[in-house]
Amino acid sequence: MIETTPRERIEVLVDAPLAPQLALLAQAAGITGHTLIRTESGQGRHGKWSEDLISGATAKYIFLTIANSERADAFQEALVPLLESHGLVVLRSTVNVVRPDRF
Amino acid sequence: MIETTPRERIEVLVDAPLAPQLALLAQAAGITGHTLIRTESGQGRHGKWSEDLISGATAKYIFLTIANSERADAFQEALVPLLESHGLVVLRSTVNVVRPDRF
Amino acid sequence: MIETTPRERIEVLVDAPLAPQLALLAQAAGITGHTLIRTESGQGRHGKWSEDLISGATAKYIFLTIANSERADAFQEALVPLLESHGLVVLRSTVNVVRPDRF
Amino acid sequence: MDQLTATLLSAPVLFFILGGLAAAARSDLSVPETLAKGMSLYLMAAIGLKGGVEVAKAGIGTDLLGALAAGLALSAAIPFLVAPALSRFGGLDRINTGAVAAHYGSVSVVTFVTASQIYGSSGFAIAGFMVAVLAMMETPAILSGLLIARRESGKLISRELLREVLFNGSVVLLLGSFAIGMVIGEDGFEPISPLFRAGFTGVLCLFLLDMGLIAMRRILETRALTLRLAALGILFPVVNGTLGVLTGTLIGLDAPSAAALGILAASASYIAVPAAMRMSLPQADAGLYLAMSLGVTFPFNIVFGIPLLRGIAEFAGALL
Amino acid sequence: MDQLTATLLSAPVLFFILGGLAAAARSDLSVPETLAKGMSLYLMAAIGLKGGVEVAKAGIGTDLLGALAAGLALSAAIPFLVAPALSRFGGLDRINTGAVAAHYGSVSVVTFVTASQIYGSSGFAIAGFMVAVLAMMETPAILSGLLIARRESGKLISRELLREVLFNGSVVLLLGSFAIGMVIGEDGFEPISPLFRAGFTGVLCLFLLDMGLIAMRRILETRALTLRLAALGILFPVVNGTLGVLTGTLIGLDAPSAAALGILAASASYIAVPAAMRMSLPQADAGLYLAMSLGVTFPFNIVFGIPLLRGIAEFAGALL
Amino acid sequence: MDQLTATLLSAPVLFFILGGLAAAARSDLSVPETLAKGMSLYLMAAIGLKGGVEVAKAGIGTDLLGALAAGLALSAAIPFLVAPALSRFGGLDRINTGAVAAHYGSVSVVTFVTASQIYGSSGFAIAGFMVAVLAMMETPAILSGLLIARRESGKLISRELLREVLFNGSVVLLLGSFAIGMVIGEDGFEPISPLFRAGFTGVLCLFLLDMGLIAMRRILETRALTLRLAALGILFPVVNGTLGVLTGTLIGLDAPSAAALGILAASASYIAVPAAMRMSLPQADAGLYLAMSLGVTFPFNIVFGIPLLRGIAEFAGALL
Ligand SMILES: Nc1ncnc2c1ncn2[C@@H]1O[C@H](COP(=O)(O)O)[C@@H](O)[C@H]1O
Ligand SMILES: Nc1ncnc2c1ncn2[C@@H]1O[C@H](COP(=O)(O)O)[C@@H](O)[C@H]1O
Ligand SMILES: Nc1ncnc2c1ncn2[C@@H]1O[C@H](COP(=O)(O)O)[C@@H](O)[C@H]1O
Ligand code: NA
Ligand code: NA
Ligand code: NA
Repeated sequence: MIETTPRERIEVLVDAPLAPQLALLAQAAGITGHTLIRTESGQGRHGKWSEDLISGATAKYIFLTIANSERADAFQEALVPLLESHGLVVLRSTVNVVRPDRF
Repeated sequence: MIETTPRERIEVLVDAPLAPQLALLAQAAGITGHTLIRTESGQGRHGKWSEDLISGATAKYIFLTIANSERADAFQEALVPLLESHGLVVLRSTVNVVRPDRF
Repeated sequence: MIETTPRERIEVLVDAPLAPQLALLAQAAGITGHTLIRTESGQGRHGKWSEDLISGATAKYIFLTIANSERADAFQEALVPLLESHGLVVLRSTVNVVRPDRF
Repeated sequence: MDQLTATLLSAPVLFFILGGLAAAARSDLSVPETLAKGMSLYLMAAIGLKGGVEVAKAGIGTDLLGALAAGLALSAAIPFLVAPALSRFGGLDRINTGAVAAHYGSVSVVTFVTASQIYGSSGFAIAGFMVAVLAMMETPAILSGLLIARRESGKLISRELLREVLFNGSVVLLLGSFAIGMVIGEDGFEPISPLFRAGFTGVLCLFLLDMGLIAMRRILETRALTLRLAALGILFPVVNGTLGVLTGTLIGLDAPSAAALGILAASASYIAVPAAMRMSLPQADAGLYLAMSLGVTFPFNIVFGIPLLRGIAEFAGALL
Repeated sequence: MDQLTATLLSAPVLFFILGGLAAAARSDLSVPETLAKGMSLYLMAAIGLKGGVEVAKAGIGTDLLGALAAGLALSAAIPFLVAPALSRFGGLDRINTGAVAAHYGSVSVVTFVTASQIYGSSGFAIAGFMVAVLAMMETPAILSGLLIARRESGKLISRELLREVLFNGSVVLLLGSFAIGMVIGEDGFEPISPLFRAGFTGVLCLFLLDMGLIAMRRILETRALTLRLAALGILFPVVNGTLGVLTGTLIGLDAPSAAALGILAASASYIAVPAAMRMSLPQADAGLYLAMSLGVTFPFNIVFGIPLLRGIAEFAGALL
Repeated sequence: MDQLTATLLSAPVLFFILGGLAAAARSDLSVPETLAKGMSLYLMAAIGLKGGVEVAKAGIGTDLLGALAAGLALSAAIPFLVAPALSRFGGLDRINTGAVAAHYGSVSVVTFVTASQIYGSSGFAIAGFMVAVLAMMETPAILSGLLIARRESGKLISRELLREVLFNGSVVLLLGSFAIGMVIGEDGFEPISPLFRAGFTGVLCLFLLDMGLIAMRRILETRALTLRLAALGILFPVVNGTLGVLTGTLIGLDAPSAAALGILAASASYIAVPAAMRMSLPQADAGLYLAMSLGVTFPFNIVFGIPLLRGIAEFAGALL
């Protein structure tokens, strides 16, 4: 059997124009990689949104990053001031990865 | 360290034209938010599908919602009659969230 | 309450041109279904990438498949030789599903 | 025979065949879905505008009312006509019968558009008001299909479904552009004519290239299509098309417009109806109704139906 | 009144109204976002090229410098003009005031494009160099809006933001195409004129169809828009537009170009500014500023502002 | 020099430069991928159709066979010519050498299209059949590249790969449109000529705008490109292009067609080959081959290669 190691999976729902800022924060926390996942639309306490290429203001991505728990903590800490102002939804869980030294 | 609280993550693979119905069911279960994630294609026992904007009939989304376990149960209960008829794939797991009162 | 059963969730970040190969490997491992999720862009040790329909060479998908642990093991085993050459990111976790016989 | 050759050798149909061949050779040629959707919107706006502009020139006349009534009747009735064949000869259950039947009662915009381009290019010009008939026939069949699928059920139509039937995107775009065409007339159309008239046939070529790819892939990937159902997918356009032509001739339409009514009756929806069926009859097999309508009937109509129904219309017109 | 009728009966405005009606009827008609973005790029390239080609023919003249200075001043000043109304009458907090104000200082490319099409089609031709003014007015308002939002803050402008202001995609495309138009001149424009000149009005129709859908959906779905703010969304274009027309007349522009400066002052951004605000003032409510700019001011300008400001410009021109 | 100026001042090349400058200034200007893909399909269909229509007029002649054979030979041979430089001077391992070499053996459709537009607009008209040569040269180099990458390996070609080589989307679309053009001829082309002929140069402008953005961003973001490899990315088109021109002249092509064969030899693929390499040689660095082909060779050819190879062709033609 292949050996797998637990790592932290952080997913952040973020406005498209703010995604680059998250990448910088992740980098500052020592995280080397991320993937942006496409969304189509959504609904929350602030109403509905959907993809919007004209104004570019209301589209959102899911920012996915895998990291060890130390870096994940640092990244999550860095997100705190943005939670309210940027309207982020932050999810954290554990996944098993194969080449753990990458993350 | 930031305090996180476990919540239920429910993901439902659903045909695009049926996604609004899921949103109504989630609302009825007291869930306030959801996000639709874009897919490209897939394969299952009923054959292959891929995005399809012309007929709009065979595209699918992943309906993602985070809720406390009570509401998640209610939502999942409401999905039961649709499982077979709508060909849903329903996944449930636990994630840690930051501002738990939102969900 | 609805009965749910744990199953393995495997997600593989894969280059678009290689996704069909993963589907074949999954099938060989006895897995009947999968879903491709769209991504927008990403960053890792090999630099940045983003969706690319002109050359079709640098777009990526998330290949999502749910399987019982036996099949998941077989599939993951089959991925080993590709990890390095195809630059895959493989994530594995557990989810609860409703109609477990499907997976 | 001449008509068949002329159809086969026109650029749009050749691109359709190219798409079919490419898909059959399992080429990776593909047109992004978004562009296909855009071309489909364009074709609807263009055909609507051109129809409206023509009506602004020629006046409405009493023909329109008769044609609208005939179209409405055909769209509502055809599902009931084809349902017995689908369930008895095709072996479909009630729900799939209703879903497939709804597709045949409704219409294919691109089949109409292709016919109007091919007919028009040889001087066999469909009347402008037929666009209104096209729009009118889009959605009534949805109700008939639902009636067939769940005859007992009390609550047939949800508010959501009614909105789908009345304000379906393609109905709104077709009728809206038609109305705009009538308002602006030939003069107001002039500044937009380079896009909507001159560009029309070229866009149709690219769209049919994609439709060829899609139709052939549907056939190759389908699991649900039996030989019997495929045979029905060819029989229906012939029978319904003939019915449409005869109806058109009897209510006094000229030959091209009677042929167009035949095309509408013969064609099966792949835009308005599939999404509505997915919503209202989710248990029905989408692979099946798309394989029949897109994979079998659409190609048959583009290649054979267009010349055939013209022939019937000319023959029927001569008899009267 | 004649002007209003002419505007209302032009194909682009009719498509805009069709989109609005379709959204109001909750039709599922929609244009994929990608295509809307593509049409928006096309319209900017086309308007830039045409402006540049005209300048190549007519020469730049001293008018351009005056118009550029006036545009810059209007874009920078209007946010400060509208801010008090937004905060006192509209009840917005400082951050939302700044974000909304920035939108009104900036401009809407499509309002300008529609005006130039409608004016031009009745011989009331805007000077080519006004495209440069359009580009010039896109982003200065962003800085004014930020100043309003966080007067105290020391570090107003990040390098990232400065790049957004100077090299914003639409600014680059407008100015770049304008420059290309000047370089290639009428002769070099000829091979690309079928796409960029002949196709122009038709694409504008399809784009406005989508804008009608978007604007109406914004209004229907907004939660943040109060009646007072909606009233401001109508008042602002009238006041700012009049200010723009008068400024243009005073600096010696001919009536069509003064009207165009009025259109620029009256219109509110929905491309360059929203994304910049999302980045720089994420706390501001995007639903609010898009509802005001896209949902209220844009439709008002397209339907009423265009004929109104022409009237004012003709009147003011006659006075001088 | 005149040729260079003419190239530099043509609208398509100016848009390419605008894209490059915008990306260099890190502007957020961008064209959605889907639209770029759509324009690429359009350009291939248009160039194929126009070539076919011309052949329908002019006849095929024996030139075509010679040109096809020369093209095939060049596409298959060039990878072996460039491989030693890539591995010895460029320092690439065997796999990357094979992957990059395959790109240089294959061709860039848009380089050909741009050349044919620029040449044609000054009366230096490439023969219609060169489109067939273009299609022919797309994929053979893939096999050569694989041979270089894994000389030992027994199982060189999977069925999947063979299909990619024979029925690659761009090959099918080019040859298919070429065949359609031959079938419909000038008369059948007339109704679609507004889209495919009149719209052509304009679309090319917008596509090259995007290519400028993409090429410059590739260069700015690449990590794999060394100075030596960049130098090879400029040397290869000069050497291969000259080889192509001379071959064309020797087999008796007229100067424009010999120059076109030079363009084909000089250009490097960025459509058919990258995807095939990602599939067959996933270990190779996609960032590297795209940086060389899109970031270095493509811009060099658009700006310098097109006038240069014309000059060489005119010189060589005069010598014979
Ligand atoms: N419970 C939830 N589950 C999934 N996504 C959510 C949830 N709540 C909010 N979201 C997403 O976050 C966005 C912003 O949420 P809100 O700030 O509540 O409007 C929504 O539009 C949704 O896309
Ligand atoms: N830690 C990570 N979290 C999420 N995605 C990652 C991570 N590392 C790499 N990736 C994704 O995998 C791709 C290839 O990674 P690499 O091989 O490190 O360049 C990246 O471009 C990202 O899209
Ligand atoms: N094991 C699986 N893992 C991930 N997605 C699946 C799986 N099985 C089915 N699906 C998705 O659900 C869709 C419908 O499945 P089915 O009803 O089996 O045809 C498929 O087309 C896939 O997109
Ligand atoms: Na029908
Ligand atoms: Na303004
Ligand atoms: Na080459």
